[in-house]
This record gives sequence, C-alpha cells and structure tokens, in this order.
Amino acid sequence: MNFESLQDLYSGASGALAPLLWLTGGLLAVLICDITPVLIKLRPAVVPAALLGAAWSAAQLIANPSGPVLGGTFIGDSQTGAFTLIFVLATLLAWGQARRYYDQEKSFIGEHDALLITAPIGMILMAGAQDMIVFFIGLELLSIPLYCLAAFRRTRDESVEAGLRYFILGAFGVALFLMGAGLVYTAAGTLNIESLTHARVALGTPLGGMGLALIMGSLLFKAGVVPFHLWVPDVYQGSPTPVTTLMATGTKAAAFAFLLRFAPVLPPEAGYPLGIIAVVTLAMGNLGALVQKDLKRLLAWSGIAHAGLLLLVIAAAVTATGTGEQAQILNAATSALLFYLLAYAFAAGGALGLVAWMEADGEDHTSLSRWQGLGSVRPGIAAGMTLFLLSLGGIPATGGFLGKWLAFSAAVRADMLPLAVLGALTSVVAMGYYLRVVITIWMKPRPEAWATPRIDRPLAAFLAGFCAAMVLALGLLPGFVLGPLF
Amino acid sequence: MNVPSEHLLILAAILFAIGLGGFLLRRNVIVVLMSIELMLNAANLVFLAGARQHASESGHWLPDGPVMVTFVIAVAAVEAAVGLALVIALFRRKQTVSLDQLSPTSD
Amino acid sequence: MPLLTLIIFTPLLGALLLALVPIREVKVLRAIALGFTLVTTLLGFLVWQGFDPGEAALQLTEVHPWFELPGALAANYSLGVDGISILLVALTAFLMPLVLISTTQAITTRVREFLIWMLIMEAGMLGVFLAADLFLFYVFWEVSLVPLYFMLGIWGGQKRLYATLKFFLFTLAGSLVMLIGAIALVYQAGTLDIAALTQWAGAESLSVQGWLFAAFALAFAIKVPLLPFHTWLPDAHTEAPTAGSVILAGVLLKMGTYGLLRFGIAMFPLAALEASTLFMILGAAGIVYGAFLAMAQTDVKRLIACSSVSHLGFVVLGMFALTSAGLRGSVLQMVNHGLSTGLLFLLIGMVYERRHSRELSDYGGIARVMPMFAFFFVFSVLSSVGLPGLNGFVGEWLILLGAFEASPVLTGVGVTGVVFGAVYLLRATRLMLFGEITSDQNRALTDLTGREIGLLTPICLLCLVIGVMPGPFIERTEASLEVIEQRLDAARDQQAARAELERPAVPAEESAR
Amino acid sequence: MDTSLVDSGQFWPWLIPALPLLGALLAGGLHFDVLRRRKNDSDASGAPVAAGIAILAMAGAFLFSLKGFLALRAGDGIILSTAFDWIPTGDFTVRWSLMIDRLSSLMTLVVTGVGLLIHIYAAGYMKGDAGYAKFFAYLNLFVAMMLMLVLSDNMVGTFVGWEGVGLCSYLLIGFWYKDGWRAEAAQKAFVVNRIGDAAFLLGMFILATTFGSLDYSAINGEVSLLAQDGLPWKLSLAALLLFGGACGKSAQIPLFVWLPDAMAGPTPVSALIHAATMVTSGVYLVVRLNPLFAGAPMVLTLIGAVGAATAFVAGTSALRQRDLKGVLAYSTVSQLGYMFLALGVGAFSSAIFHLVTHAFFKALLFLGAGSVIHGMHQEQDMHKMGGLKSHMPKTFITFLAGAAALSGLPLMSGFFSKDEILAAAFAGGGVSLILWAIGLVTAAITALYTWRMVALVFFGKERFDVNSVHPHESGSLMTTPLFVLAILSVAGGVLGLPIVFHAPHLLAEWLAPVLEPGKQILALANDGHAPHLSHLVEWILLGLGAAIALGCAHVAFHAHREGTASDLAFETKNPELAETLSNAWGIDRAYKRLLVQPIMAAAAALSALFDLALIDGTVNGIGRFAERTGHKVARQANGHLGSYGLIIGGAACVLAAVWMWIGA
Repeated sequence: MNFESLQDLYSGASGALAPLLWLTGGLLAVLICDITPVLIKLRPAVVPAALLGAAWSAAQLIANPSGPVLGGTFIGDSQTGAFTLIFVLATLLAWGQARRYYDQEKSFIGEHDALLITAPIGMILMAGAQDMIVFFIGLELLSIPLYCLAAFRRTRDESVEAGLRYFILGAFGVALFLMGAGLVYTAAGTLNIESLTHARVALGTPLGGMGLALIMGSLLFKAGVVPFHLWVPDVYQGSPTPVTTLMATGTKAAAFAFLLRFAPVLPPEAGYPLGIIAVVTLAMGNLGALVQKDLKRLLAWSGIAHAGLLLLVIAAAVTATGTGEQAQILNAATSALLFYLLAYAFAAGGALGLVAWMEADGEDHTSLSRWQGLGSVRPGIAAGMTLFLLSLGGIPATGGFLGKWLAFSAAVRADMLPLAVLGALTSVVAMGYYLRVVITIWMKPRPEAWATPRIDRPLAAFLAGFCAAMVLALGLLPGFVLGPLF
Repeated sequence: MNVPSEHLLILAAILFAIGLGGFLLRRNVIVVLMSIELMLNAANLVFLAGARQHASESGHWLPDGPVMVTFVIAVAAVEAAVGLALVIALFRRKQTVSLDQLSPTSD
Repeated sequence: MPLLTLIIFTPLLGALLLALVPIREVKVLRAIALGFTLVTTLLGFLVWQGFDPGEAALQLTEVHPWFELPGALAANYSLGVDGISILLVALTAFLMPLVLISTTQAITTRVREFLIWMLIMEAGMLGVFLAADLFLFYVFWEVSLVPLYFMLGIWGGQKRLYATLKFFLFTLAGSLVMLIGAIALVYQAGTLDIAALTQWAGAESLSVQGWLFAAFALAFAIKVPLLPFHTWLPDAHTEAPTAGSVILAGVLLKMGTYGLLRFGIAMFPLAALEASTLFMILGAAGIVYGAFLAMAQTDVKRLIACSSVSHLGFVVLGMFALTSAGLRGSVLQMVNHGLSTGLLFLLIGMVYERRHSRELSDYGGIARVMPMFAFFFVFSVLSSVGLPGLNGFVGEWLILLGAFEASPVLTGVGVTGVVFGAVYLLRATRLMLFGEITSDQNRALTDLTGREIGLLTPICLLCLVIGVMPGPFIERTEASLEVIEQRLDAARDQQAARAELERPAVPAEESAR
Repeated sequence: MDTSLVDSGQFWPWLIPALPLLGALLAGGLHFDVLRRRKNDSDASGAPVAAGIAILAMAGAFLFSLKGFLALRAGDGIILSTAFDWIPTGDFTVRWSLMIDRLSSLMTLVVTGVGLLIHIYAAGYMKGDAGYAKFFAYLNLFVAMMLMLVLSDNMVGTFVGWEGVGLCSYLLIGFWYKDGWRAEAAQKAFVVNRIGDAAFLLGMFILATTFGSLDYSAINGEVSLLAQDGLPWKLSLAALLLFGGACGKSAQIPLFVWLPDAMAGPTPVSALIHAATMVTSGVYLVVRLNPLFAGAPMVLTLIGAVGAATAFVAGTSALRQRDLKGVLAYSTVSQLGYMFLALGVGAFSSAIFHLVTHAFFKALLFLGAGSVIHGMHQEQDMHKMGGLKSHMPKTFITFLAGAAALSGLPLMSGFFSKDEILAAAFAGGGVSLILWAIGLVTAAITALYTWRMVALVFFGKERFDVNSVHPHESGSLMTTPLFVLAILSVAGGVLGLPIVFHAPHLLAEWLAPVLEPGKQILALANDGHAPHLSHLVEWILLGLGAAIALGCAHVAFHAHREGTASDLAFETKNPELAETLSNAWGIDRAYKRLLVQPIMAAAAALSALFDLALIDGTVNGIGRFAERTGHKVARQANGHLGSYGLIIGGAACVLAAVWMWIGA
C-alpha cells in the first residue's frame, strides 16, 4: 500500500475523484434506502441528488482541473469533467424515463436504480483512465449493470434476449480487449497509456500491432462501429427504452471518451483506415436505418451512423499524432466529440424519452406507424420529436448542426477532405429517414378510430422540454457550452 | 525449468483459439460462457507471460500484468454470475438454453 | 435602430406569438400574421430608403459577438446589406404579405401551423440575404428549407410526400458539400466574416479557389436549379400549395443565384473565370431545355415550373458572362422572375381554388367568364416572356447583351429562349383562356374577387415600374457590382500574366528540340 | 451629318405616343366598367364613349405629328426629347428618348393619319360587339406602340414599339378568341414575329458591343465613318440579323406565314396593322439604318432577292384565294416584297414612297372589304358574292379607286411608286435586272388578282341567297374614311412624280437628309456615282408598266366578271397547281411538318425520355438503390449471435492484419 495514493484519494475527494465518490455514495444510499423501510421514501430522491452532486463536482473539475491521481492511472482533467457531465446527463435522462415506466417490475425499482447509478461510475473511470487496468474496471462497471438492465423486463422475451445478446457479445468483446491488452503489455511492458504513447517501436512489432488491433476492435465494438455494430439494433430495440437511452447516450460517450485518450497511442498511419471505417459506418448505419419500421431500431441504426461520424473525429486525431498540429487537432477533436456527444445526448435522449413517454399509452408506440398523424392530436410531442430528429440530422439552429460542423472541421483540418465530403453526403440518407418519421407524424392523417394518447407524465414532459430547450440552446447560443470548455 | 515466454504465448493463443472456436460454433449458452472464460484465461496467461518476460529483461518487477490478472479473475466471476442469471431468465421464458432459439430480430 | 435585426426577428416574433396565443379564431390568427408581415414590409421599405446606392460595401451593418468556435474562430451575429442583396431583401419583404393574403381561401386546415411556417420562412429567407457571417449564413440557408418542407408536405397536392422529400434531400445534398467547403475555407482563412473571406479568397491561387468554388457552386447550382440538377423543382412546384410555389419561385430559388454571385463569383474570381464557359453553357442549355420541357407539359403548374428552369438559365447565363451588363441584368432578373413567375403561380392558384384542376385540357375559353383573370394572366405571361416595357425585358435584355460580349454563340442559343418562351406560355394562355367554353364547370367560374385583384395589382404595378424605370433598382446594385467587376478584372490580369509566363516556355522547349 | 444631337428640351413630342396610350388606358378601364355593369344588368352603354376617347386621342396624336412636321418644315433639323434614363448597362445608358426627324415625322403622319381614319371607320364597324371598348383600347395601344417604334431615337426604344405592336397584333388577331382558330392564328403571329425579334436582338447586340451605343444618330454616324474602308463583317452580320427581324415583322420569306392567318382579326385591324402600319416597320427599320445596310452590299442583295421572291410567291398565291381578305393579305405580303426589293437595290426613298401609297390604298381596300363583309353578314368567300356594285355603291366606287392604285393603273399613286421601284431595279443593272424582271411579272400578277377580285365581288350575278342575305351599304361613319382614303390613293402619286415629269419629287427631297449617308456609301461602292437612267429609258419603262397593268387588268376583269366559271375551270384543269398556289406554295404546311411538329415531338420526347426517364430516373434510382442497400444492410442484424461473432471475429482478424501491414 502506497501512502501517496491514499493521500491522493483524500485530496481527490474534493477534486478528481469527487464525481466518482458522489456516485458511489449514491449507490450505497440507494441500496440502504431500499432495504430500510424508514428511508424507502427517500429513495426516489437519492439518485438525482447523487447525480446532481456529481455534476456539480464535475463542473468544479472543469473549472479547476486536477492532474493525474492514483499513481497516474486516472486523470481528473477538464476533459474528464466534461465527459462526466454527459454521463450524468445520460443517466439522469434514463432515470427520469424509468419513473413509472416499468409496470410489472415496479417492485424492483430499487435494484434498477442501484444498477443505473453504477453505470456512470464505470463511464467516468473509462473517460479518465490513464491505465488499461482502470479502463477495464470502468468498462466492466459500466457493462455488467447494463447487461442486467437490458434484461430488466424479465417477463418479456425481447428484453431477456436483448440482455443475453448484449452480455454474450459484450463478454466476447471484453475477451478480445483483454487479449489485446495482454499482447500490448507483452510487447511494451506497460499498461499505462502515457507510457504506451512513447512505446511506438514496441507497438510496431507484430505482437504489439495485433494487440492494438484487438483493443481497437473491442473499443469499436463498444462504440457500435461497423463491422462490430450488429448487436446495436437488437439490443437497443429489445431493452427497456430508458436503458436504450443510457446505452445510446452514455455508453457511446464513454467508449469515445476512452478512444480519445487512446488515440495518441495509435500510429498516425492508422488514421486514414480508421477514417474509411468511419465513413463506411456512416453509410451503413444510415442505410440500415432507412428501412426500419420500429422507432427504437431506427434510432439504433442512426446511432451507429453517429458513431461513425465520431470515429471520423478520432481518426482525424490519430492522423495528427506526432505532427506539429497534433495539439491543435486533438483539441479540435476533443471539442468536437464533447459537443457532438452532448448534443446527441439531448437529441437522442429526448427522442427516446418521447418514445418511452408514449409507451405509457401502449407499448406498440415503439412502432413508427403508431405515430401516424400524431401532430394533429399531440402537437407538443410531435414538435419535440421533430426537433430532436432535426438535430440528429444536423439541421442548423439545433445542437446537432454545430456538432456536425465541429466534427467535420476536425476531419477537414486533418486533411481528410474526401472522407469528409463522403461522410457529409451520408447525411442525406439520414435526413431521408428522419424526415420519413416527420412525414408520418405531421403529414399523414391520423386514423379516426385512434384515441388521443394519454400523456399525464409531468416528469417526462419536463425532461422532454428540457432536452428540447437544450437542443435549441446548443444550436443558437452555444457559447455557454463552448466558452467554459475551450 | 525455464519455459520460454514464446511457449507461454503460443499456449495462450491455442487456448484463446479454442475459446473462440467454441464461442463461434457452439449454440449452447452454457458452453459459450465456458468458451468466454477460456478466452479470458488465455488473456490472463498472456499478461503473466508478459510480466515474466519483462521482469527477466529489465531486472525489476512490473506489477501491471499480475494486477490486471487479479481484476480479470474477479470480473470473470461476476460475469459468470450475471451470465448464468440471464441464462436462467431465458430458460424460464423459453425452456431452452440454445442460442438458436432466440427470436430473429430483423424484419 | 438595428433595422436588419428587426426585419429578421419581426416575423420570428410573429411566429412565436402565433404559436403561443390561445386564440382559435382563424381570422384573428391570419390578421396577426398579416400584421407582422406588413411591419416587415415597412421595415423593408426603411431598409430600401436607408440604403446608400453609392456605397459598395455592406451597409446598415450590425456585428455582435455570437460565440467562439474552437480554433479561435469567432462566429459573429453580423448582418449587412449591399447591392447584391438589397433587391432580394426588398422583394421578400414586399411579396410576403401578398402571399399571405392569397392563402385566405386556399389554406383552411391547420391554419395556425401554416402561418407559423410562413413567418419562419420569411425570417429564414431574409436571414440568408442579410447574413454577413458565413456560419450565420449557413444556418439560415438550411433553416429556410424546413418551412417549405412542411408547407409542401402538409398542404401540398397528391404526390406531396414524394415531392417534399425529394426537394429537401436534393437541396440538402448540395448544401452538405458546401458545408465541407465552407469549413475548409474558414479554417484556412481563419475568419467567418464573409467580407474578410472574400478578401482572403481573392488573393489565393486558382488551385485553392477552384475546388472551394466547386463545393459552393454545387450547392447553389442545385438550388437555382441548373441543369442537370433541376428535377426536384417541377415536382416541388407542382405539388406545393400556391403560397409555397410563389415563395419557391419568388425568393427561394434566388438564394441559389444569390449564392452563386456572392460566394461563387465575388469570392473566387479566378475560379469563376475558369468556370464561366461551363456555367454559360449550362445556363444556355437550361434556357432551351426548360423551354422544351415546358412545351411538353399538360399540367399548367408544372409548365410554369419548367419555365422557371428556363428563366433561371437566363440569370446564370448573364451572371457568368462576367460582364457589367450581364451582372446587372442577372441581379435584376432575379427580382423579375420572382415577380412574374410569382404572379403566374398566384393566378394558377386562384383558378385552381375554383376549378380544382391543373390540367390545361380541363380549361378553355375562361376569358369569357373571368375577364379580370384573363387580363392579369396575360399581363403576367407578357411580363414573363419579356415584353419590352415590362420588367422581364430589362433583365433579359441586359443579360443577353452582357452574355453577347462574352460569348455570341451561347447568346444565340439563349435568344431562342425568347422564342420558345412565347411558344409555351402563349400555348398555355390559349388553351386556358381562349376558345369555346366546353364544360359547365368552366361556365360557372366566377371572376377574381376584390381581394385577389388587390393582391395582384401591386405586383403588376411593380412589374411595370421596373420595366419602365429600372434605374432606382439597378442603381442600388451598381456600386457592389462594380467591385466585383474590379475583382474580375484583376483576376483577368492575373490569368493573362500566367498565360504570359507559360508562353515563352513553349518556344524554349521547341528550340531545345 | 450632325451626330451630336442636343435635346430640344421640349416635352410635347412625348404626347404623340402618350395620347393614344392614355386613350388605351381609359378605354380599357371603360371596358371593365362595362363588364361590371353588364354583370349587374345595369346600363352598359358606356362603350361608345370608348370609341370617342380613342378617336380623340388619335386626333390629338395626329395634330402633334402635324406640329412636328411643320416644325421640321420650318427648318428645325431634328427634335429630340428625352424623358429619363431607362437602362444603365454599365457601359452606356439607354434612355427614353424620342426623335422627330424627317423620316419619323413622315411615319407619324401616316400612322396617325391613316390610323385616325381607321378608328373612325371602326367605330361603325365594331358597333354592337361585346368587346367594343376593349377593341378601341387595343387599337389605341397599338398606335401608341407604333409611334414609339418610329419615334424612338434608339434601337431599344424601337424594340419596345416593335414588340408592342406585335403584342397588339396578337391581341387583335385573337380578338374573337371564342373561335379557337383565331386564337391559334394570334399565337402563330406572335411566335413567328418573335423569331424575327430574336434576330433583331442579336443584331442590336452586335451594334451595341461595337459602338457602345444604340442611338441611331451614333450608329449611323459611326457606320458612315467606318464605311470609308468597308464595314467589318460583323456589322454585315448585324445588318443581316436586323433584316431577319424585319422579315418577321414585315412578313417576308421565310417568316411571312403568319400574315395570311392574321386575317382572323376584325377587318379594321387588318387595315391598320396588317396593311398600313405595323407590317411596314421592317422597311422603316432598314431605312432608319440606311448607312449600315448600304455598307453591307451582300445583305442588300439578299434583301432584294427576298423581296422579289416574296412579291412573286405571295402574288401568285393571291391569284388563287377565294377569301376576299385572303387576296388582300397575300397582296400585302407581295407589296411588302416590292418595298424590300426597292431597299435591296438601294432605292430607300422609293421604298418609303411605296410604303406611303400602299398604306393609303391597301387600307382603303381592307376597309372596303370590311364594308363588303359587313354588308354580307360576315361572308368572306368571293364565290358567294357578286353583283354588289348596285347594293353598295359608295363602297364600290372607293374600292375601285383602291384597286386601280394597287394594280398600278396609270397615274394612280401605286403606278408611280411601283414604277419608281422597277426603274431603280432596272438602273441597278447586273443582278438587279433579274429583280426587275420578277418585279415586272409580279406587277402583271398584281393587276390580275386585283381585277379578278373586283370582278368577283362587285360584278356579275349575285351568287348568294338573295332571300336570306340582304347586302346593304355601310353607314357614313364607315364610308367617309373610305372616300378620304380613295382620294389619297388616287392622288398620292404627287408625292413622288418621276423625273421625266419635270416636277419635284417631294418625298425624295423631304427624306434626302436622312438618306444621304446611305446614298454616299452606296455611291462609294459604285465608284462615286449613282446609277442613272436616261429619260428615254424611263419613258419606255413607264409605258411598259402602264401597258402591263392595263392589259392584265382587262384580261382578269373580263375573265371573271361573269362569275366563277374560269376559277373553277382552272381548278379542274390544274388541281395540284391550284392547290399549291392557294396555300402559298405549301410553305406554311412544310413548316408545320418540318419544324413545328418535330419540335413539339422533340419536346415531348425530351420530357418523357430524357428528363423523366434518365435524369429523374437517376435521381430516383439513387433513392431506390439506397433503400435496397438499406434492406441488405439491415438484414444482417438478424439476431443470430453466431453470425455476429463470426463477423466480429473476422473483422478483428482483418483489422489486425491491416494493422500489421501498416506497421510493416
């Protein structure tokens, strides 16, 4: 036991590790409240309180970044802080959506919340990891609760199967990662990312190269990038919608957060191939989404496409490794990723939130055809959905556009023009299906026989309104986000 | 007896390949879980082989590999638990543990 | 007074108000919307008055820091109007209330939504013309797509869903290529200010200008639309509700030609010189092609849509002649086309409301029962075919004169458009208005109402004024266009110098042999 | 020539076109007022007021034209009146500016004078028509545009009138638009004219880019300077293109096909637009730009050839028309051909002379024909007339005067003007001699068809149902103009008596300052001296002309005075020839088959095959392709973990391989 790291732990409580501590505390509190009849009434307040606390301390972290802690295995810089905010947001949205979502599993909501609040702990560890071990722990802390959450509606086939699929493929991905990490370790003799950055020669050996490839494979799997994307539609569709929200917004963010940390380890030559993968992902994700009839599955495929664009940013960062512009482009990539993920979290989270909200009126509301003509009876929800979809499609005046701008500018600045153009053109396909949803909602008549959906969910309404406001704010007045971050 | 590190790596590769083969080819969830365990352990072997090799090359002990192995073992246990729970849930719904019996998803 | 901000935000404010007021009375809603557009018109008039024709740079500018993009790029909320945009701003402000009035009979379902979209649309279009910051421009550029998308999709005709999707995606494809071009441009130049970008780009070499020009020009060419990117237009026009068609023809398409001028020619003069022949060919081909398409149509709305392709071919032909007359003519013709084609769409809309058919064969002889309609229709047709004394002639004449300086042969091709234009429009006129009335439905048609006459008359008067006294209009564009001409001249010198450099190389090579 | 014109600072010249324009607006307003009242079943008698307004406007315009004429006679050189700038092109500015010089003054007198008479006539002719006020609005608008055409001091202004008269022609041909064929004729007239207009535009652009101005004074001045060393080819091209424009408006081969159809309009329209004024604007244009054309001898030769060919073809067609107005229409085309023949041999003043006399007698003939048709209840077939001289004596007498002038009977106005043209052609020598020969033959033909017409209409037996048709003489509103025009037709010749009469050629002297530059340029080409005929030759030519006219008139009159027998005999003997002739040698039909139909078919094919199938098909194909690919892509995510694992494992291997390849 090293005395220094204990001190770190102590001082980190008000610094780098504070968000983690808030969440861990929240986890404990949930568990305690759940089994203590006196405190059970407090349970609903615990998760948001812990999340807000974490958010607050993350904001502190952005303002006053701290250096590496825990013996250099974790870094609580502003990047970690910013990603933490996204994770907290994702969890908060998922938590909010989960209220009154489960009918048969109502009695297990305590377990649900405990699992839910564990996930961001893992995410934060991934985002701040400076060491493969920490990343691995984070990954598992994120994945295992999600396996359970995906299968949370255990009386439903699709939920259980989603959990199982996610679990089996996830475990497989972990195995790939570990094998890769082992090979890298064997080649370079370290698992520390900072040290790996300088071990270019060792990583250039076949052993190191294969190791890197396996690690990248598993990371891309987690991010849902082609050709590791096939689990995404199944799992997103089958999981309970709040869990889908968490996966779409949180898991993806965490995977890319670590990819960003990991990018300098990769050789610059890997940048262009990664870019090609990114564009293929963009294309396939969008094409896959084009033919979907289920909203959640559609959003899943579109999520794959978004992962493609984010990978393009990573590729840009990789290309710049070792060049004179590295710092600039890395900076551009970081800001692009953060902003994009933030905007995506609000838009996708908002859209899935509306789906979850509508599911209260009937579970078949995940099917697109059930939304037909909704604009005429529930214009608010319809307008919200439209706004979220436009943001996902990257139409200006929404956060999605600025995200797109930043992402492509990272690619353009890394001299990946052809890829940027191709990638941009895939957005046409994307708008094709987003607009199809809009058409269904606004431009097709609502069958007379259909009753007006019940929408008595103040929390869902609040969250949707919040997301919509933020999507617009990010699009129109992005200064409040861009300013503190960069 | 001094086993060369390469041998350990080759052994790990064989184990990993067996695990991979089982994962890809077998349809029984239990067997698939076992295959994954095998792959994890192959990875563990690589970590330890790496640690040993570096210790002998540089003369001092690098804790990263063994520490990682410790975590992997712990995590593998958790995964097994969660995995089996999911298998039970599946079995309750479908009276089968065959992956082929999962419902097709694409339309 | 921040005039330009007011003119953009007045309609937006109106839209917001309409979205929020708990009033359900359609008449009141319409009145609110009309009120806001009228205020906008008034503001437009103030802009027109406050505009100094002698000043070439942006005027009435407003600059406020907006936010900073990573890479130390300051995106500003900055607006300004110059000779390139003043006419289009005025046109937009002028047309909108009239278009709104035209919808009182046509749009009866989901009126509130419709009005909101109309107002957002107005703000978007004005924003496109007034933005002095590239980021802001792009935002408005794409935002203005959305309202039309809804107007088409909700209040459109039979094939509206197909048409609206096609319109949106086709345009978007071009815009996205422009987006990448814009990103590359701003990060190289290190600014988002359009004037500064223009300065920067003008000094760059042809290879740099070339592909940036291509990226921008593609987006605008689709919007114009230039041959062969035109197929979204007939569908969109045909399916759109009247108001949508009018706005589409009147203003939205001009965003393309406006962009070509401001971002194509003004920003990349070297590249524009290189591309001028190509664009003139496309323009001339578009004139003939659009005319031929129009001749083959049986749906009158589609016919006029095809005629737009032809007319905008004129604009491009004149613009890329890169001569003073051509530039003046093309800027003026943007307005002219907006007015005359807008008129035609309004009229078709009016008769459609009565008869519910767009097929030419369903009409015939209605001049007898609708003499007022016939008068306005013939007037609009004449304005559209460029009868001297009306607006279309001045623009077309300047365009052809300017184009003639650059390429007599292509002008010869373009001039055939004058003939073909008469062919298809007069054919439509004859089939609709003249001959015996054969069906009872047509016999029962009622002539234009006072409201309709009232909304057509201002446009017709403006057509006449521009036709007889285009001075005040051209005058306002001159200073800005002269700057562009100077830049083009400088680029021509550069081109000549380069040719000079290359020339001695050839004999030297030969002597070496 | 003084090219630096100074604005007179006077505004009244603008009143000449403005008064009819105002009249048009007022009459148009009245028309809508009448329509409104009629709908409300209230008093709709406002219409005659419109005629009054229109006639007053015409009278005013005529008076101001006279004022201009008198001012010029009093010694003013040129009266220039600029209103305001019109189009600033960046290089030069086109202004709204009028110029009264000797040529335009003469033209305004003809236009307003003949126009006034026709207005008066029309007030009677159109009585009872539903569109009475509208008719006068159009008619006044036409006159305004025609005046703009002749008065403008620059080509763009002329073009305003040029297209403006085309528009009015369109509106008036299609005046009774209820009949589809009339509307079609109107459309045809407009479109064919537009073909010429397109050429006009291009010619104008050449001049504008060459001289940097479109003012006539500037162009003519510069051309005169340039002509010393021969004009550059592009100016010849400009002349050719402008002649193309003239062909459209003045109905010359190849663009004459619209004029016979234009007879669909009310007869006063035919008289005013399609005989006296609009169709002569091509001649006016050439004369206006006489230095340019004089400097382009090739073009001039072409003009002469086209004129001669047109004169001949149209003349022969007129021979076989049964429609009274058809005869006059083809006759007009033929006579216009004469004018172009004159231009072609450089006899600019002769062309104008014939223009003026033709305006008189052809207007007269049309109005007379209108009177006949009016009296015959809209019957136009000459085979169904006959013996009308007793029913309509006034019309008959005046018509006779017109016919005499048209056929060139001695001492009639047409005699002198036609003879002058033929003499000029003869004097030109060389190629011109061929033109002269054709002209002479055409003169014979003219006499033939004219007197065939007179005989068929007014002589012989009545070939209509006397019980149902009661021909009657028209009212004095209509006959008075006939008499005025008849006097002019008979006596118009005094304007230009031949040299051998030893009387001053008034017209030539009047126009001399305008025509001088062209004359000089022509003289330059002929080594400094103009072609000249001896008095003896002139006398012989005059005699020849007189003899041919009289002889042919006699033959034709006697062949047809007994009825339709000789017509029918010809038709049965030469059915194909008769058919060809009556259809203007089948040119119109050939256009339809070779141009119109192919273009329409091409348009349809382009729209269906190229645009919809290829271009749009590509666009939609991309969409469909995306959707098909989408299905394929989406189908991979089928839920089979085995295949997922395989893909993931395989991809990882590929990734590793690529990676190592990069590393290497």
